[in-house]
Amino acid sequence: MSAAEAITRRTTYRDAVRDGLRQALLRDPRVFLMGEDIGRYGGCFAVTKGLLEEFGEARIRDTPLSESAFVGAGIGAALGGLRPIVEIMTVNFSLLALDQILNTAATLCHMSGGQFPVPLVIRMATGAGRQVAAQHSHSLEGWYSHIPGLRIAAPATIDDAAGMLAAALACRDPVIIFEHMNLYNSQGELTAAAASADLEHAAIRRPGRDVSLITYGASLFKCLTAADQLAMHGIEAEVIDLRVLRPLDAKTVIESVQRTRRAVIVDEGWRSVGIAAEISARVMEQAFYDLDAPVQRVCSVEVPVPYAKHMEEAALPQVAQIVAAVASMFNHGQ
Amino acid sequence: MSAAEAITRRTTYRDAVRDGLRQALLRDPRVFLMGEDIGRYGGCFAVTKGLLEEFGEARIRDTPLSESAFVGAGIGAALGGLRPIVEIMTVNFSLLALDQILNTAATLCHMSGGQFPVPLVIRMATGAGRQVAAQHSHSLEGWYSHIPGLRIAAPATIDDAAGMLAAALACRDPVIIFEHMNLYNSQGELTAAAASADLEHAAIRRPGRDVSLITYGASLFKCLTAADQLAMHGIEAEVIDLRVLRPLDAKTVIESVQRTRRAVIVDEGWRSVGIAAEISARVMEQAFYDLDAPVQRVCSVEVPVPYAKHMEEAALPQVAQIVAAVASMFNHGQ
Amino acid sequence: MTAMPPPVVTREHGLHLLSQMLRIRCFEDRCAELYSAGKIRGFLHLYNGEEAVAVGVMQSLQPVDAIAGTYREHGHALARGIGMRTLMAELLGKEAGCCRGRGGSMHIFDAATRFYGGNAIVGGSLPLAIGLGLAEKLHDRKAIAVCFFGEGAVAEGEFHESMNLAALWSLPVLFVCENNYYAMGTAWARSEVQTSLLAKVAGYCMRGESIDGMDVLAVETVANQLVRDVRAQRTPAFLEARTYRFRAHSMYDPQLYRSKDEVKGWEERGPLIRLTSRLKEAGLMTEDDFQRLQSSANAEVDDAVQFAEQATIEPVEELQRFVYAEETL
Amino acid sequence: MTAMPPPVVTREHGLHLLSQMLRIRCFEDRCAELYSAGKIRGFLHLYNGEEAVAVGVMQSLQPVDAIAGTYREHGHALARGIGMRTLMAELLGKEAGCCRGRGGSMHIFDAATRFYGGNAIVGGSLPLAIGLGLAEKLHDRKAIAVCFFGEGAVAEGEFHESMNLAALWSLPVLFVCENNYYAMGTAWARSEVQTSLLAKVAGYCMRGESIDGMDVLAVETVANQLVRDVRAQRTPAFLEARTYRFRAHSMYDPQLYRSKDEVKGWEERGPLIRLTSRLKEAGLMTEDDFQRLQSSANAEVDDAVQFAEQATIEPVEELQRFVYAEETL
Ligand SMILES: Cc1ncc(C[n+]2csc(CCOP(=O)(O)OP(=O)(O)O)c2C)c(N)n1
Ligand SMILES: Cc1ncc(C[n+]2csc(CCOP(=O)(O)OP(=O)(O)O)c2C)c(N)n1
Ligand SMILES: [Mg+2]
Ligand SMILES: [Mg+2]
Repeated sequence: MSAAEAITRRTTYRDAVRDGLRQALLRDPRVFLMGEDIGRYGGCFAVTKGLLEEFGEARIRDTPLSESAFVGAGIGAALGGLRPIVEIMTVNFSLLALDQILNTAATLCHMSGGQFPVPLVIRMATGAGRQVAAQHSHSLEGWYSHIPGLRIAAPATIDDAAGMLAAALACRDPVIIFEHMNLYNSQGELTAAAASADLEHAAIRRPGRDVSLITYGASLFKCLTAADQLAMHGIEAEVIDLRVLRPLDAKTVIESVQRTRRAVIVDEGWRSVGIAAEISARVMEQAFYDLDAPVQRVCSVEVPVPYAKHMEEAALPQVAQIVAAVASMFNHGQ
Repeated sequence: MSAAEAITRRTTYRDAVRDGLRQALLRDPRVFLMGEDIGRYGGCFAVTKGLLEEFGEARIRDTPLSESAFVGAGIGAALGGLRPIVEIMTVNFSLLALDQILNTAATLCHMSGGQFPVPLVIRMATGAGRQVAAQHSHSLEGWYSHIPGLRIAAPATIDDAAGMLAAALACRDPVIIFEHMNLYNSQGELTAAAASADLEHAAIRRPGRDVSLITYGASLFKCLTAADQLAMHGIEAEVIDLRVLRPLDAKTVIESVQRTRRAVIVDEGWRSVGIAAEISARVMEQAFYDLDAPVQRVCSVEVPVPYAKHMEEAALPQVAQIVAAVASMFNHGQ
Repeated sequence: MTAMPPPVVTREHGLHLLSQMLRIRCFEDRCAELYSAGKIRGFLHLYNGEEAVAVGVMQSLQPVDAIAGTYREHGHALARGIGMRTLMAELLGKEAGCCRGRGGSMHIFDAATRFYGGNAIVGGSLPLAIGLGLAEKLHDRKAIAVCFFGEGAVAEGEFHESMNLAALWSLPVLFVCENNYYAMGTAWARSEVQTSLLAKVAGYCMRGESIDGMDVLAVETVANQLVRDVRAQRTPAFLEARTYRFRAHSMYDPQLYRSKDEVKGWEERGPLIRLTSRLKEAGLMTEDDFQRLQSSANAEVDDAVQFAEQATIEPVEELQRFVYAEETL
Repeated sequence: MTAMPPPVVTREHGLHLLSQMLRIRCFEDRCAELYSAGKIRGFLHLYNGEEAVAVGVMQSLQPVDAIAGTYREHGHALARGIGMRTLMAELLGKEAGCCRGRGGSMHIFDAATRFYGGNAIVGGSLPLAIGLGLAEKLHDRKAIAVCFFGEGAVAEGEFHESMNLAALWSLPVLFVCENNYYAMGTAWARSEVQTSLLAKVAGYCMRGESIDGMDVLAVETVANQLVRDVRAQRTPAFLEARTYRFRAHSMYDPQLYRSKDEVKGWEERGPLIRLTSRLKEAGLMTEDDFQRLQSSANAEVDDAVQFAEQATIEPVEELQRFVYAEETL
């Protein structure tokens, strides 16, 4: 069933992503998948399970452990007229391919004077929270969004999980889609809206008048929970899902902050020099005179994420901290 | 002549860096240098010229083009009790070694529970302005400063060029020293202060009461020029040289902004999700109520840096923009 | 696999090797249980089936030697002499763990035994080993560095760069490739066109040997020669140990990529069965001996689990300790 | 170097090859002058001495084939048929340049001739060529991808990963290693322990040939066979061309790492001298012919310089164009 025809139905984020991939493969013969263990193994997170059987080895390509080469090969294949969807198993391994991503994929269109756009989609799992420790818990999507020439998407909802891929394939730029590991099992409704998922706009997931909670990815659900708790105290939080970290939809953010006059940014990435800093700076520049209180950030503590459960929890942003940050603004503001 | 004994003398940034390296090699037999073309060739920027002759092949080690392996070898050598100074020719090639830097060097001490600090120094040339185009003009030092566990230094002055290395070697953490390519030929006084260069503090390079210009590296000199021009219009700018981008000396920055009530951050890095955003966010959090105007950023335009001279100039922050940004604050504030 | 005359082994040494392998097997099986019980979390990669490699190689190493490995390193840690209690405490995320519970299964580190991990990036520890070897060389010490890695790492650029550096600079590094024929679900022949590792090694002019990694005596013998040469001649060497992992890649793996028969075939040639029957056939060990070793391994694991369960967790206030080193040099 | 009987060449084709090499030589020499005059800026890497490689290999390629190269790519661009005017305009940073003046010397790109650069990261274009080959394979087209790179790239991990992928997936890619024996100041033997490239290539089960890269006829002959096979059999191949750069690495290089005598020795065996005397000795070319080619090359360069000097620069308002592609798919 294509996203376009979808009648609302309950599904998981994992299946929604798979559905998006299937549709893309069915729709366009130039689309193929490439990555480690996406075929025989069925995908490290079982996202690509069954695709090898359906589409065959030519289009579902298991790669050796050679991140730099197969990401670079994705760039070349895109230049050669294909529409590669490259999976880097997790963001933690993407550093090995960063030269290809930054120095080639992001740069080629501009430096060739527009001759060579790179219509490449890269998917990676991201995030912490599964006790997989320092080298397997990175949240670098905000960091990646420093790089001009890339588009950075972070689907949080089922509709976006299913629909953003089509938007990524519809543009000719390198798009990186970050899927938070903890979302794969999440359930929700897949609706017709998936078909119109774009790579342009942030979404207001919960309207509110008192404070803007600005976030993306798995942290969206922490913010929604925090908003519920705040509502019990009479504070109505507006929750904004950025959806796309580059280019940033500053308009939606700024308009929200202008209405609510307060903002807290919630990001699982490390605090310093992250996307939360960027949003704070944008609000500074574009809505300073509208603010009733300084913008705050609730981010990961700046440590390599530890294994032990209590330590990992302490390292990551939690609902209680979001609530506390908001509460402190009202205390201060009054 | 060691930095400690130095009588003030005129020298170049290049010679100051070399002097720092020589002193380190003379002082500590565990120190050695490793990198591409640092020996026979004399260093891509002639920084290491003569060191091979003086210290021999064992300690001045030319490497093959294998950035990941020789940076990783630096980590291993540090663990094995040596004090490696690894040169990555320019930051543009460092992406190839980023996995080793982020996943190992920055992480090891914490994830081993303090057992394995990594006393490694990495030097790289950085920056644009020489018409070397998109792949050779990165300014990623602000971006690197996202990573916990690293110390990021950006010497702008002759004293820091000579002295920061000793501070880097005196700590047991991985330190990356970014040397702006355009500074190597710059001339200035090497003074006794070089011996007390630390990795802790920002420096006020020009005091002023009206606005804080916050910067580092080669942009320092643009800010000083801008400050001179502003002074002619009666605006006294305080110029802060961050010196160290991680950990950030927020105290010096915040205190300055509290005095001047206005701030402009000048950074040759791309604007979004850069160090300028971080400083703006810190000011937001810690000095919001002291501000007379929103903090502004003067950064590189978010494009791969083009080759043509006029286009390159347009991509990089220039003195006129700094002056204009400051001027606009006074217009608005009045 | 390769037919070689059974190396001479004394009863004492034979029992020692067997007990080392049994300890590992027993430890790993218990880990699997603790994982099902939710006491061990995160990723867990077990070493069942590959015990002969770590145990065989470690026999020739000295305390001064440095070791680097992968996320599948419990066996190496135990064979190296890291205490089972501190290891189990680490897996349970306790402060008494070798890394204070911060590393978990994939990040075992121990300064006392020069055990440098524990690396969850495939290929990531190879450059590290180069540097450890370089330190020995520049210090003019007699130690060597040993690096264990899976055959999956061979496709990574870091393998290539590290092999060249080690050979070019004549570093005392022993590369031990644990070829268990799969990298997650990717069979060796589906990841490399040249499946002879020794042919690859020739591209770096490095001495290499390939052995039956299910035969601990063979591993020990060949590793011993290589270690001796690396130590004496200060040049690197390469050892391929052909082996097999009996369990899933990690605890999440449905193993769609290999048949039960294939696994069974390897199990029948497993390192424990092999050594046990060899020692028995040679009259060096009785069934009683075997049972004694088995129970002693069990008891050690019991004790380690008990210790780990009772141990306390690191205070959360310490979260930011050790991001930077505490003393300066 | 290798002694092979002079391949048969017609007067017409011989003069064609010589004129192509002369155009490149003449272009490069003029670039050096323009650099001294401050008209070309940034990094400039000249191809003097290596002309036979690009010219020899390009003879067998078809317009549908895809090419990737390095920062030392003027020669390849010219031999591929990119107009000298647009090339020179690029070096002068003009909008009429093939990349609107944005790329400069290290980043020549041309969609019309499938010339994919122009890459300033050593080894960076190898994975790109793999992908270009993969596209031909999956599209089931008959084109091939050709990747030129210096021997310095061989130490990079990307070389290793790309060679394996090409062989494993049977991709129609020709790897052309321009072994000019130096990577900046690092001599080949000081960067690799295995200095036989063909021995390395064996590690990937790939067909390889090594030729005298100063002999354009030899390059052409061998490249022709390899290109034919890559095209027909859809498998990769490797060509080492032993050559030498006559000039500095880039314009900043004092060349402390090699002797004047060494340079002189290679110059005497240079590709232009070699082909010139061969054609003359075979009675296929007169001194007049040579002079005519020479002046025609000069005239073409004069014209290109004049064109470039008069060309306009891209309006600065366009700075942010093409960060993202202008149309969607
Ligand atoms: C650079 C990198 N890419 C991918 C992964 C995910 N991954 C973890 S283990 C593994 C397979 C490694 O196989 P091998 O090296 O043969 O070791 P084995 O697990 O068989 O011991 C993969 C792909 C990783 N950890 N690091
Ligand atoms: C990854 C990377 N590291 C370092 C450099 C700096 N660098 C530019 S050219 C060069 C030498 C390359 O030599 P080779 O590949 O033999 O090509 P040649 O210049 O001889 O044609 C180096 C080290 C670079 N451009 N990219
Ligand atoms: Mg394996
Ligand atoms: Mg070369």
